[in-house]
Amino acid sequence: MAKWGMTIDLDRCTACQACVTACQAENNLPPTGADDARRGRNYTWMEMIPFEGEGERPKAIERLLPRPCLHCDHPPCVKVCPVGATFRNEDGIVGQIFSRCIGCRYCTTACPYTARYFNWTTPSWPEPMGKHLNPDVSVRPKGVVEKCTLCHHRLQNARDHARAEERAMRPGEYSPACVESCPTGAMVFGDLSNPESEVSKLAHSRRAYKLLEDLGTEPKVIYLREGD
Amino acid sequence: MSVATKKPSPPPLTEDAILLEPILHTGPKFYITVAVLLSVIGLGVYAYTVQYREGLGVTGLGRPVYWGFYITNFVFFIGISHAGTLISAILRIVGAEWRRTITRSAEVITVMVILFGVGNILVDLGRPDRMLNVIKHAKFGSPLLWDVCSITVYLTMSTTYLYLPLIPDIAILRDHTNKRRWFYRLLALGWTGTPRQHRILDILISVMAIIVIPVAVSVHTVVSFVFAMTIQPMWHSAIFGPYFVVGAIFSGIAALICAMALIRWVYGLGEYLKDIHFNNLGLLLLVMCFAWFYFTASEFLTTFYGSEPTHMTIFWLKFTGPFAPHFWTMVVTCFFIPVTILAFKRTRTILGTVIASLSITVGMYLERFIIVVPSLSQPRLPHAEDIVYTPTWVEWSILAACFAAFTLLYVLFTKLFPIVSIWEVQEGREKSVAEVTERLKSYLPKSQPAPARPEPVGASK
Amino acid sequence: MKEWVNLNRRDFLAAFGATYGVTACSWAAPRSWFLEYAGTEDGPPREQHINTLCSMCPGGCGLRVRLVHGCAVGVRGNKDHPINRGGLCSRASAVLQDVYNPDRLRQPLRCVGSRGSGQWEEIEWDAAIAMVADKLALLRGNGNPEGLSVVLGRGRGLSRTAWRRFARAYGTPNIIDAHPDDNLGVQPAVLATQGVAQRIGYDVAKAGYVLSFSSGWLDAHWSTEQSARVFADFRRGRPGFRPRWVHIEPRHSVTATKADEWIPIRPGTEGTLALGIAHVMIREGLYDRDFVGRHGFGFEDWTDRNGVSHLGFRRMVLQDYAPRKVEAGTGVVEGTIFRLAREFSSNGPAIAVGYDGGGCGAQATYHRMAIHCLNALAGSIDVPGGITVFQELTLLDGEFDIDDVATRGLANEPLDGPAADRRLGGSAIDLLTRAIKDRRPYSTEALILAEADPVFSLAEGAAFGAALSAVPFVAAISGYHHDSNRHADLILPALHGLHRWDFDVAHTLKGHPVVTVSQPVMDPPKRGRDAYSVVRALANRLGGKVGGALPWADAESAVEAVLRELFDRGEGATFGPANEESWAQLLETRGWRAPFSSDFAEFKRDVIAGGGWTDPIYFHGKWDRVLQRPLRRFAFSSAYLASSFEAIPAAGDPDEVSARLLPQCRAEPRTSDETYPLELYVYELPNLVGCSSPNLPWLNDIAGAYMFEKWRTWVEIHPETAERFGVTAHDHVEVRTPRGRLTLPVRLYTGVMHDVVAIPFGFGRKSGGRWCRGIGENPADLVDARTDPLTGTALWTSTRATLRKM
Amino acid sequence: MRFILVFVVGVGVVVGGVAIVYAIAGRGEAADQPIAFNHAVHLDSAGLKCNTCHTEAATQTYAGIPGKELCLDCHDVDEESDDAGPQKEKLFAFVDADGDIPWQRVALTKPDVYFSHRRHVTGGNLDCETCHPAQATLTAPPPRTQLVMTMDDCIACHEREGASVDCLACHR
Repeated sequence: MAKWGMTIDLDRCTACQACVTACQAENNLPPTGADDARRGRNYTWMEMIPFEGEGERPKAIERLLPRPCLHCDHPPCVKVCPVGATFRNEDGIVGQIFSRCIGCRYCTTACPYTARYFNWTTPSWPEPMGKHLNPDVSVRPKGVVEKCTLCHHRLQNARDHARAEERAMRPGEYSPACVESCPTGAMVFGDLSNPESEVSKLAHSRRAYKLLEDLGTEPKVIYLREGD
Repeated sequence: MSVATKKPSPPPLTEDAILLEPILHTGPKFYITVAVLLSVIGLGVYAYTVQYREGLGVTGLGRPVYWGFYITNFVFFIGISHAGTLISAILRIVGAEWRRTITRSAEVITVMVILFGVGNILVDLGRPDRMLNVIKHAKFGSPLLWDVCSITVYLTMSTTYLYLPLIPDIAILRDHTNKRRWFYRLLALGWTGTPRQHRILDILISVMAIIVIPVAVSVHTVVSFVFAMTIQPMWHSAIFGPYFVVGAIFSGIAALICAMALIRWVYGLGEYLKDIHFNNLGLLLLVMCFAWFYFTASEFLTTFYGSEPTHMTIFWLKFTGPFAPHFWTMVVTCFFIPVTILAFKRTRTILGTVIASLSITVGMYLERFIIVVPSLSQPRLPHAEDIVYTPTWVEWSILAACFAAFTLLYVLFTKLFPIVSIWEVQEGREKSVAEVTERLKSYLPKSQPAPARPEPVGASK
Repeated sequence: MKEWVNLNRRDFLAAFGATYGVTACSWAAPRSWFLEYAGTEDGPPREQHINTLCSMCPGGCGLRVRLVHGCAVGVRGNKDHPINRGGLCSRASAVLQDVYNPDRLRQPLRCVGSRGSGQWEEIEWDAAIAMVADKLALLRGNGNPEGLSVVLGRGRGLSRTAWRRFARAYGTPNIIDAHPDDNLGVQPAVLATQGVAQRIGYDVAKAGYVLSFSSGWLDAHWSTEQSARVFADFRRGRPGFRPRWVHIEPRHSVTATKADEWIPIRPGTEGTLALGIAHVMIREGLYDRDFVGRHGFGFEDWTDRNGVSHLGFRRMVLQDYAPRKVEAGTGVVEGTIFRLAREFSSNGPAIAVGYDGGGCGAQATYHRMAIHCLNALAGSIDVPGGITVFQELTLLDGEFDIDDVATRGLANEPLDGPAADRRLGGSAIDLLTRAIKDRRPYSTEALILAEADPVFSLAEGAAFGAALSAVPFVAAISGYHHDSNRHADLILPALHGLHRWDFDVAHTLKGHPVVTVSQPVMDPPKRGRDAYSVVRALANRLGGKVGGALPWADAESAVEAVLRELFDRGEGATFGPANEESWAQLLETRGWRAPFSSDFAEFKRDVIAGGGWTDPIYFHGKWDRVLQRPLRRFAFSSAYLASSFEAIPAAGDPDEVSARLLPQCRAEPRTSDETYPLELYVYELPNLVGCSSPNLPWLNDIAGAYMFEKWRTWVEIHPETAERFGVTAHDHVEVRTPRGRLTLPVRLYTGVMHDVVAIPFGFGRKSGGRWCRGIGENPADLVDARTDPLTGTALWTSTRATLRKM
Repeated sequence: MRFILVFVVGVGVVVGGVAIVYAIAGRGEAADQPIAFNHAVHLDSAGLKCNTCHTEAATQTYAGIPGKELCLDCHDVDEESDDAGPQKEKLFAFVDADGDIPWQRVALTKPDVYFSHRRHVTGGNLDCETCHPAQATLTAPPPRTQLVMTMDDCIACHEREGASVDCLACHR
């Protein structure tokens, strides 16, 4: 089975946040306003996180880090779900079944990356904004936890195409919206289990590091630090 | 009720009649109390309907503070619930005779308060309509499911444990009062007080008392696991289990003292709930006070000494940051105030213990709060600082309603059943004095006539 | 169960063409819970992908819109588009929020009650156009066509062309750009030095060293998408080689974060530093003698036709810009200046990027010239990895007859200043304010705001608003309510880019022209009209020769005319995959042309289907094109300015006179001003820069993410400066300048210079849609703008300020 | 004894109540079809195939509900109007009227399930009967909407056929 993952090259990334809105558009994330944002109720499955560097500026190294769900191989969120609404599937994608979730928010508190989101209210799109909703992706009802699915629907579409043409899936045929929109090519997506793939070469390069690696969550989103 | 009047009037209870007073007579004060409590509950119910309709957006929760008042309530109430069963079981097992008048009021707290503990979890769910998924799709790897199991067992056991010693008293009610006879007859299970029945009851109570202790300990341990099993800073701690249990017993005793004082005052039971009870419980509280402080201190010292950055962030949030007021209030109300009061015999009066207990109740609520919220408010990845959790009116109303509903259920219980165990008091009077004398004697070296002094052998020589 | 049924949800689903019936469900759940899903009756139906133009900013990217059931439900980048190569920026993804925005205007609105009251009444299009046309006909009838001013805003391609042609036929010289800096950037400096009216590009991807002077390369570039992509190529495009980027700005911006080094500098003194660097380069002989010798002018002292000797660049720089002096003015230490100069000259190709960002970086043209001179000193003009000059491409620019009224009208000098004098091209909307207010040289009787919101975006927006209220008739074309059209008599709703035919000319940073075709991917709203049809309807109503200005029946035919012009050029190609670099070079040397369609129908079909047309060849070393009038040399001492100042006065100190032709960037040492001890630095928020719509929740939500800020305007203060004022985190302060005061929340930020307060520009609209009205404050209210003498535009970076804790 | 009796009755009432609620909630919505279409007649007597009318099953996520033009491919208004039964009359009425026949969808999946006909028909090579076993024998439309399959049915088949049982395959 493929093990989908991505690398994010911080040397290429310019923190333009294109991935953030691309994700929002692809995955039907509802618009939020000033009040929602101040209460921590905006939805950004892909989020740009500024890390303040150590030491004094101008010497301090600062990082602007795009953070999707990291799809850990040992996901702390999956362990704690009491109903199995979140799970790690055979492709290594950490999925969320919105129709089973009871909204206890245990996974949200267990995730060390704060990469999970809760629908505090019924998401709404003032008329006619709802027209842009992507029919491949459900709109999550209120009261459930939602998260990045690595655009799993795109994986399925790619598989369908491959099957229809009776061939194997080609590299690059499936990539999430964030990766596809990235202007700089900072994000490389692919099969980490295939040593020949670009992503797995990058993931094993000298610059590769994992976010909060010491927690042992084994994320499949791997960052490449700046510099040589 | 007209049917009941035709029946021959039962013989009034001569001794301990005051214990049946609340059941037999209801004054306007009762109705006023109930009305007040009901209106508070009504507010809470309304708040919940709003939340149910609109979603949890009506609370002050947000990302990253996903848990707030409701989870705090849950931990707090489950903690309080240790008042009853655990204390009463321990006292029973060690045969503390002074327990006889207080066990009932303690056990009632347990049963009533667990309901609110569980209830708060349900209130906290985003999708209460799917709560049965916990059974349908149970994943036993989740500490929350451990909670579900242990709390269910605990609730069942404590209810049984409350009910068993209640049976003889129900029989007394059935025999000596006119009210709701069908009800008491049903619940008395044909108790007539034969020696065989007494023997069976004694065995059952003893067995339950023994079983309920590990269950109670497990419950709060498991509650702590909900936090400790995650890798979040200042949650992921091995002493959380015992720490929570100690805190639970601590707050439980405090709640018990408050309840007892209230009953004593409202129903004039000064003869039954005496200074000595408060004094003894006060001492127990004092011990728990130190135990709690010990755990708190070791928890924070370990964190501080290890000074892992992520943990220290939370540490400073509590010590000097936005949660400092909560933290220091907690330290004062949970330790300094009660110790000052309870350490001295002169202040360990009824009033003194009640003040100490109220202070502890507040302090322990804060303790639960600063366990739950600060760890969430500064997650490992940097986060906007200005997202502060402030509970909304919905959460406050539901909290108030929980307290009100608890009080109401407690009051209603006292209106249906004697809050002081009549038969145990009677039994104490009839048998225990002799028994205790006997038992006491068994502890002590036998008083024998002084052996004849041996002749100083050498003297003759 | 009625109360469980969420009516809004139902409406939404109906709009989506969906009703999932209630299903037999294992849980006894109310059906509305299931209706919350965005399922459709038929499941995901047939889909199409259509290439078109992104209208969200002036970048000119190609979109590939995904349509399902005729509704745009997703956008991707056009992979073959030379500008974005499949990438998208945050604004492009938010285009769906723009096209389906609930606050979009859909019907012409007439102001009822007094102007500015904000009370509107819907009217029909014909009535609305008649209203404007009658007003304009009257004006023209009186022989005062110059009484009309048209302010152009975010509209691109066709609407811009239409207005220009209309204005010419109507007879007004007053067609004024509301965002000159969006589109000019560094251009006035290029005009002054290279004599080129085209914009320039920076071939950053191949550069070895970049010095960016408050340029906002990654914060506020005119094409976020391209600037990001070439930055990534610059960084990692050449394995084994790590180039260096040094960013100089008063504030630690995103560009600073991504740069190798950040050097804080006093606001408004960047040119001084550039000349300091030039000083070291010249003194140490580190400059490109070959380029300067062969193509430079005015480097050494020179003698004019009259035999008067003039001050040269070299002497001026050596005299006045010793690093020690520069340190006093800029706050950049002497040693750093030496180091920068040596690094810059020894790591070629090196580029000095100045002011190609957004409006708030707008700087005195002399400073821009100073920075651009560094490029000449490094010999980076028109070399790979250096400066490119965009290849000119004018479309729909054909001549047409105008009548006498128009000829007379056009003879008037424009309200934003005489065209020949003191301006280095473009328009200067800041000067329009005073002209309207003073009614000098003539009064403005009617004004049209074509998708422009100067009241919000100008440094002196409030004054412009006041001037607007003095104009007897104001009409606005606008997608939303905004601060400027509050002063209008009439608002005509603008049609969204995804609903209309349009085209756009943009350039890659390597200088290739790119024409992107915009086509209606969806049926336009019932009552929607595109800008071209509106202008044409106006022209036709006015009749006569004005009606002939726009000969194409509708926008589609106008686009066809564009394609015809492109076809007739016989050059370039439709979009295709990116060429291999070496292949492209081969094409350039051999002069080979990309495959070209044989007949127009095929060409048209290919261009529309593929998204557009481009000419992928750029020839370096065509000095005729790169260095133009009047000397065909790189003018360190601007001969262009000399001709523009008409004649250099013979009298006076010749050095002082000729110094006006040289970049003068003398920065006064920081003075201690008791009343206003601080300097104000206004910067643009990435993601909001140049965006055609302010009412997009996704963008407003992420605009402040770099500072963990949300939906408000804040003020950044260095912690030590804050301490002096007794200000701590989470306080609110009143920022006061000679122009105004604002109360703002404080962000302590070590990434801003001492004694500088930085305020982001982007929020603070007083009217508009639900996601922008009343959000934050507009720092323009604080700006005490000076005017750049060479361009007439307002300078944002000259304001002194003070703080008071609230 | 009485206690037990009361207990049993109480439990009975609760269980019964829940069962009734479930039954009501789970029975589907009334589906009043505009024409009482007879599947059996069309398939058996007329010899049509499912995909004669449900044309999109092989290529789209949905099977497609036929419009009136498709009916008119076989039915001739002029020829048949003399001996038209009540259902045919309804059809002809629709033919004359504006708009299409407002067929109601009766075979449903749960709305949180993403089901693709193409994926099953083309990709999985399944016959229509696999999931709609009784459809061909229906002489009148079902009066209520039906849940065609439960998750257990789907999973059973997926396991049997070696298809993905990843939750994300159907739920999203």
